[in-house]
Amino acid sequence: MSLGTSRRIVRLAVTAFLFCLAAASAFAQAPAPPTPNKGDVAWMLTASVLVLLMTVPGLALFYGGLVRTKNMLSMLMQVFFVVCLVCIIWVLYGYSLAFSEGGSLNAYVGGLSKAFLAGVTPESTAETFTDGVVIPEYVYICFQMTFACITPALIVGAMAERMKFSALVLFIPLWVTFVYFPIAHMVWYWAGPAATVGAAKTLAAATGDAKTAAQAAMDAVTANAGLAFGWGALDFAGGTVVHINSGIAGLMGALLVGRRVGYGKEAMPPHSLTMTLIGAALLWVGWFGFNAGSALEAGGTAALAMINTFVATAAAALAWMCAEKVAKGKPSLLGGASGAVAGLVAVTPAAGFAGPMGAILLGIVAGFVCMFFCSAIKNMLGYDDALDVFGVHCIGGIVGALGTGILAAPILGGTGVFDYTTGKVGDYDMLAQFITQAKAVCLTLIWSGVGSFILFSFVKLVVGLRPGTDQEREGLDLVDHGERAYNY
Amino acid sequence: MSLGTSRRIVRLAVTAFLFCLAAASAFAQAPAPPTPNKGDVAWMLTASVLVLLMTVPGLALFYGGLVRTKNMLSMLMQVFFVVCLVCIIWVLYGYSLAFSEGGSLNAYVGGLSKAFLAGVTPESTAETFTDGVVIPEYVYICFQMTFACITPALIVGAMAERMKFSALVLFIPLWVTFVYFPIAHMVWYWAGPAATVGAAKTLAAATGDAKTAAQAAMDAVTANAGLAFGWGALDFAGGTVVHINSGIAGLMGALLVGRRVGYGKEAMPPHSLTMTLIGAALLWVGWFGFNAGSALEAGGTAALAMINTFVATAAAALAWMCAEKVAKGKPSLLGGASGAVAGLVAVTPAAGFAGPMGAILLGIVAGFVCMFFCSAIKNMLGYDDALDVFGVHCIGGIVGALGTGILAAPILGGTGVFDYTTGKVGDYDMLAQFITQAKAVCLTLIWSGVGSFILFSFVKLVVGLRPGTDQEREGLDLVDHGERAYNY
Amino acid sequence: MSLGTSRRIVRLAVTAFLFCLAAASAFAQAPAPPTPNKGDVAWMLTASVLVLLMTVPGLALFYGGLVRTKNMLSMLMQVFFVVCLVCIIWVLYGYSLAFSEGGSLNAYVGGLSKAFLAGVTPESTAETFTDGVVIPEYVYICFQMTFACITPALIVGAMAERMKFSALVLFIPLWVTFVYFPIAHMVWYWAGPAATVGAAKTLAAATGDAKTAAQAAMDAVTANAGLAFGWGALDFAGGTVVHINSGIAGLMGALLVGRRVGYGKEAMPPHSLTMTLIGAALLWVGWFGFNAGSALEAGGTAALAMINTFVATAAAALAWMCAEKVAKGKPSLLGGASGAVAGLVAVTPAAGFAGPMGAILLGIVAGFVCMFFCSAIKNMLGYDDALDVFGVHCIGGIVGALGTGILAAPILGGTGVFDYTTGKVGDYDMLAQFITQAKAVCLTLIWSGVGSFILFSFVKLVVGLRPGTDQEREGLDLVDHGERAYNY
Amino acid sequence: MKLVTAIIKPFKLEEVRSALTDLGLQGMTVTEVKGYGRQKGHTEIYRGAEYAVSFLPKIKIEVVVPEGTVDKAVEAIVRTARTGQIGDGKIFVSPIEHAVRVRTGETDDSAI
Amino acid sequence: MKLVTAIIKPFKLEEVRSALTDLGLQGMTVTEVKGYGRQKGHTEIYRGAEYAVSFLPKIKIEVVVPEGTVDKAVEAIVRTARTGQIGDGKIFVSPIEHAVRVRTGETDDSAI
Amino acid sequence: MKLVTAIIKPFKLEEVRSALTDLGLQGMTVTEVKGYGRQKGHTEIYRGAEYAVSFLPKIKIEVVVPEGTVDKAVEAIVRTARTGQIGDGKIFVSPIEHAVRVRTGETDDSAI
Ligand SMILES: Nc1ncnc2c1ncn2[C@@H]1O[C@H](COP(=O)(O)OP(=O)(O)O)[C@@H](O)[C@H]1O
Ligand SMILES: Nc1ncnc2c1ncn2[C@@H]1O[C@H](COP(=O)(O)OP(=O)(O)O)[C@@H](O)[C@H]1O
Ligand SMILES: Nc1ncnc2c1ncn2[C@@H]1O[C@H](COP(=O)(O)OP(=O)(O)O)[C@@H](O)[C@H]1O
Repeated sequence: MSLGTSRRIVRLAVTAFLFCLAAASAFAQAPAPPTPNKGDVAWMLTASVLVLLMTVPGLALFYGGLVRTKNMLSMLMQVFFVVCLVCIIWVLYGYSLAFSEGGSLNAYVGGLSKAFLAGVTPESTAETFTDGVVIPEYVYICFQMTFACITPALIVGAMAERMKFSALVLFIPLWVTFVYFPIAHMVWYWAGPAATVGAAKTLAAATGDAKTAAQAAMDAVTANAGLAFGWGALDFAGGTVVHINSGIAGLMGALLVGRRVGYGKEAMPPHSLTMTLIGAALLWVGWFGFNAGSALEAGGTAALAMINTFVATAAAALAWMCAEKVAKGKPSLLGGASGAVAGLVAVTPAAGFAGPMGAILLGIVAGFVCMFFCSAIKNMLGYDDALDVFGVHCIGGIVGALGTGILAAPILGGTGVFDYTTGKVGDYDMLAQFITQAKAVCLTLIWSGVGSFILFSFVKLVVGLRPGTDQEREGLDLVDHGERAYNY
Repeated sequence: MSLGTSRRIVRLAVTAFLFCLAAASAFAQAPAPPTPNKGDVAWMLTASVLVLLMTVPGLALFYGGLVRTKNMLSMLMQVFFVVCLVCIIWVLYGYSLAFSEGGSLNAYVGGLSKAFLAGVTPESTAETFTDGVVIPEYVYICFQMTFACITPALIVGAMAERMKFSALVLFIPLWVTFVYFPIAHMVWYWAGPAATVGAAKTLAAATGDAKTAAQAAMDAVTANAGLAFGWGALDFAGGTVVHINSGIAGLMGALLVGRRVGYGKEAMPPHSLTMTLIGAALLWVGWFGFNAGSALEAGGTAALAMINTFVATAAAALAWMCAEKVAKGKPSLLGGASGAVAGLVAVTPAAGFAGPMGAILLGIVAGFVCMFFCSAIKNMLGYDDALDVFGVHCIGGIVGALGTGILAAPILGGTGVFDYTTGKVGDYDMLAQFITQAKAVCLTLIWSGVGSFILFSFVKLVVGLRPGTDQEREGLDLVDHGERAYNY
Repeated sequence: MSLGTSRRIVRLAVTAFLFCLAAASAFAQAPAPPTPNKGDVAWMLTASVLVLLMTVPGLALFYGGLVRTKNMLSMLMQVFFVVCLVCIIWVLYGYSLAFSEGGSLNAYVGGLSKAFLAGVTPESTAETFTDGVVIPEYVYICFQMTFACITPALIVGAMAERMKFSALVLFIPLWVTFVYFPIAHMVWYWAGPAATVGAAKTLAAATGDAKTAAQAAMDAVTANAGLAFGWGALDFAGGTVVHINSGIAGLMGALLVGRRVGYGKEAMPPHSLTMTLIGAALLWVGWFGFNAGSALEAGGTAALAMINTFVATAAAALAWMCAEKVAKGKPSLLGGASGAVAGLVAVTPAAGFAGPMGAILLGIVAGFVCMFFCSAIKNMLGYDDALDVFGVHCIGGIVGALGTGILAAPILGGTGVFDYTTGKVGDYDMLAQFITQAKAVCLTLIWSGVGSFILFSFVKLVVGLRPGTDQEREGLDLVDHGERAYNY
Repeated sequence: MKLVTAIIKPFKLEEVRSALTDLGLQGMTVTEVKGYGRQKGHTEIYRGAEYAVSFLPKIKIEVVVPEGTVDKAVEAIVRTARTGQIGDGKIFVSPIEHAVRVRTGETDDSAI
Repeated sequence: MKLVTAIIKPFKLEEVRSALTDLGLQGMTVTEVKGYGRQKGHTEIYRGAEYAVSFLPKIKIEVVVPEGTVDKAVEAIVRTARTGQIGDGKIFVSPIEHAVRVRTGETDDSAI
Repeated sequence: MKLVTAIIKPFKLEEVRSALTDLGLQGMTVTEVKGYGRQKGHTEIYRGAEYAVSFLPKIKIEVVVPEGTVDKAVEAIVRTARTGQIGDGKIFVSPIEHAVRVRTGETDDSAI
């Protein structure tokens, strides 16, 4: 029983005593600041660890298994390096840019008030989505850090087997600074439940002139949010911020770096589907931290997010396998794994909003669409998105973002949207929500697409994007890192 | 501090006030429905994730490493596919068949009242084993889902390297429907603590005619349970439901599909004991979710289950290695890993009942028995249970189930059995319990053995169980999935 | 809400009632013994699992990937075997020797009062670092067990590829008994918060003659601690106990077993850096259980330990890569992974004391120092510490232990040291603390260095340390275990 | 002496080996190779990419035998390696002018 | 018959193979080998240890051809395998006295 | 020209290679092979299954040398590859009729 709780109980007992002497509500008196519930802390600590697991080794292996032996280490290295680098950038200024009040630029990006985690102590807390429920701010920072780490790591798959390490070293800091942090701020930053509820209460209570003042306060609170959040876009765990964002950036990278030497002529089979399966499985496992952790509490919503993350993934994997069976005669493990990832991507924004049956539907659609995109359409367009970052993460992310607008509807078993001003789930306007979702998708596609294009071009100019043909043939492991992955 | 808790405290304060005016017990008044403790939620979310980790990649790698390279993917694929398929079946009707009231068939299987998770919301809760303690139903569904996924996945190891994928696709849905769900219901379904305790209280309080009515009510509650549960069989985390069940099914499969081409003539060494070790380790890691999670609460019983899962596993691994050292001159890694799994299997039903010293003993016995069975006896009988699913899971499960009857005895450091009607641990009759355990074992062996035999035969008739000899020689990876695991 | 909690509330309500009749403080009355908060239990269960994950498969793969194919299994086997063996020893007498009162030897080692976990039940609790906060003792035993398992497992890397399995079988039990358990006791054993706070309170309240008695009691409590703990040495999660300890032991082993055949002449490249990366990543993932779990609670301190474990690791990995880039022209994956481990080692003692910025600094220093040591100095000295156990764990551990003395300073963003007698963080004397840290380091170096040297020499005498040259050439997998890791 | 080189199906190795040892041939060297020939390969599909694989795993056995034993050896291999299906493989015989046993320095027939 | 042995750069295999099949050669055997020669290798560094690796991955193609086809085969390989840079490889021609097709027992030219 | 084929113990490769380069031989091709011979193998046990493994890992070195260098090459290999224990391996010499350097088209002695 946490100290906080016991303190409350003491206070309460005395209170009860006062009751009897003068029956005055002790609870009208200013309440102590909320303290974290250790159950929430336990879950969020675990969730943060799971998201790291999902990136290294998860994503690293999923990608690594898909490249040729000679580029295995470069793949592992790129993912691992991105994670390390972004961890540091995050605590230096990333967290602040994403999650602090941004003054005049607040609609687009945060400020530097929390740079170097200024003012954060083991006692400081961050609000969850429930008024009065908080978690230690350090936990919140860790959890969000893992998101900032995996997003750029997803990009590298698109330029796999042919992008110089030095180019990556230059690109990543630029990209997170100008693309990721702003988008995270635009989609996720808001004033928080306490302020919202408080302002709403005051407004409700206010009368006469006070009303206008209260209304102004209310508007100020509502205005204190990122652009997309302000629109009311729903993104439970990062469909836009993480997947559409990295997917479109990957496409830009693939186009600017160009095709691999021998692409289309030489066979480039995955060097180890075993590693890819391990990676896919760890992605699934870790994704529960990603999705269920995004509830920020250990409660019913986390549970909903978890079951959705189970069934949507399973459904998408089965869908992809079926599609393969029909289209190519045989269901493949790579197909199953790809489908699972597509399902995970699609359910990400919907995890806490859709019902299980809705999630299954979403998974099936994502499985089919991505499978079709990665085989038919991609070959048609002929660009070399080596590991289908665009086809799975961007396309799957779009399916998920739009699908969320539909499946969040209570009539479809969704949760609807909680209205903090009224304190209950509001009426659900599917069309309006769908349009809002579409707007958020476009915002992300444009900001990240244009931003990434500019940054890749800049890097190409400064250090160049790819090695010489002979070096590329020799493999990035030896050329960039002077090692070989296997010496059997 | 969860909202639920604060609500309680408010209620309490008011209560205390009423006390003073009219000293009547506020607690006699209908209490609010129990709300989950976030600590329990946090642990059960984690436990569910751990059981998935134990299946994919855990089990997939443990099995995959043991087959030849040409069948690696088929092994991974079969486990992965089973997990995905059963996830979906579980939410469609599996959960309902296993854990809802089954009307006239209630002793054997549940009903369809919860098909499609009808009526389940993020707010709905499921009871734990403690009166008044609940967890979100979605968490309970997820946790039990992972059990339903791993059990059929265990079976595939017996027919490894020679069973057609199409046969599996047909077999799995049938098997979970007619074998797993019923057995889970028979062993685990009951009315729950609240009803039991409530009925017991009323009975105790009742006088005169009321007594007979109360007695009837009590009997009704006790009767509302699966067959084996009604007998009083102890199975903490699924020794019968999961391991004996899959083990005997595997044997039937191995017999009906027949031996691998070249079995006994050609060498069939494991293609990667590294993968097998990774798998075994992840099985151990994930099994803590499986066993300690089966306490459904984050408390002392979970802790007991955890330490037992540590020591029984370690003891069994050491026992197997010693046996090898003596019998074959060298302790092997595969022996150690196999021993660990045998220990995990054996401790599964005993985890929350035996004491640590008892668990060590159980592990040692399981290690020796399974080692002896997998080398001596199996070779004697000459059937081709490719990955020793029967020898480890069924034999180990039986050792565990019977051992539980002995080691649960308080005199042997066990916890004894909690009697909800009296509210305390009852006297322990070892012989009676041992017999009950034996009955449960037989029930499982017969139901699953016969059922699996029928289903495999049916599948053999409809699509056939195995590919042609040449195809089998070429390997299932290419034949069934058109891929190769490695392209070094 | 735990039963404990509800019980409290009932008691409280009644109390409140009594209040009204006779306003006497119910809280002056003896409080019930504290019961665990389920949030803490949930986190500590998870943390224990994470530390196992970090050892098997984590450490096993990190080490295994670095050896040649022919010794892969022996590496995996040695780590796995050590874990199993120590699990058993721990519950038999290890826990007791490390964490029970040791009578006259109490400064150096515990007693046997808890051998066979005598008296431990699912209800027994162990204190955390907060007065009145407890966790189930079984959880505490499991958590500490995982530490006892990984420490000797770390040693085997130093003698990799050339130490007989039989030698290890003899060495490990001796080493944990005479080196690990005593050092754990010396560094971590103390009377606990309750006793300390209690004694302090009494002392404060006492007057006249009572004062002397109270003072005596206070002194007794303070005296009831391990040697290094008594000095006031800070070691949050085991920098001295685990890393310096195993590192110096590894060096002794490497010296006594001698160099590998062909060392310096034949190429001995890692057989699979892929496995090494998986291992390193799982070490990182599991280390959060190791460090954040060492807070023993799910709260702000655990959160601090977590973020420090993120950034110090990332910083050290980047530092090592940079150093390589400068010194050898190319940053390597092995360098990054080695750096990450060095950072994890260094932050271990500091995790709960330093601030994030301090942790970054610590990581950078550890990365550079260890990189320099493992390449330049080691080659200079010419001993064959096969997997750099000394260079990374001992050197990194020393950097961390000393660094903790500096970075714990509040002026450097550290937490300072909590003074239980005054109930708040005391003034921080950096120099004094630094010296204390240095003393603890020396104590560990000497005790473990001398002890390990003696034990290795003894084993060499009794069974010999290494196989014949031909056997070593054939590889330990076949010679010791009769298996091969891969049969592609 | 002659070098008899046989390319066979992998799972036939054990049979062929014992047949050769039965002829009193005490040594041979084996290599994993990939073979291209009449035997058709297979197609592999990885997401969007399809590859026609025409090289199949084969085993190459090289055994140096005294003049006299060549025919017996060839016959033994043909007998044991044959399945009657396309892809059974080939046997090639080529001249060896000189042989040395490293350990002893013995040469020619006494070296093999 | 002659055995034409070509050591080439791995990524050239496909081109060479089709060139040979265009000549009507219906079979060949391929082996992954490591080559040492004028082409310089590379250095690998693992923590403190540095290794100079002088052996490079190459592909060895062995094709047995009728006398008449030798020159055409050699010419085809040279044409397709050449990149003009050090390490392109070598071609060796050696005699084959006898050939057998395991499946049918056919011998010599009709066996290949 | 002659093809000198040596089958040796893997860990001897480096020594043999440098001995050959010391003779001015600028190239060679190496293959990982499995050898069967007098040298006894080992037994592997996997749970219930025991396998006697009679093939041991060996290295095959192929070097084409001008007539004149054959004996020196053979002598150098024998000297460096010998450990005096069973399994040291064999050396075989066979004729090469023609050689071509792919890069330049140079032929015969000037090609190697
Ligand atoms: N001309 C050749 N030179 C070298 N190896 C050959 C030649 N022809 C066939 N082979 C080898 O023999 C194997 C079997 O030949 P293939 O034509 O497939 O079947 P079959 O031997 O029954 O005619 C091929 O995979 C290849 O390794
Ligand atoms: N004397 C030789 N005997 C056998 N193989 C050789 C010989 N010389 C070269 N090779 C093979 O040919 C390959 C290419 O030779 P190298 O000297 O590197 O380039 P180039 O062929 O352009 O002169 C080498 O890697 C080796 O495998
Ligand atoms: N007749 C042979 N033809 C081809 N290779 C052979 C022959 N005899 C032996 N070898 C090769 O030489 C290696 C060593 O031969 P072995 O009889 O084991 O020892 P030793 O060479 O000392 O007599 C074998 O492993 C095999 O690879």
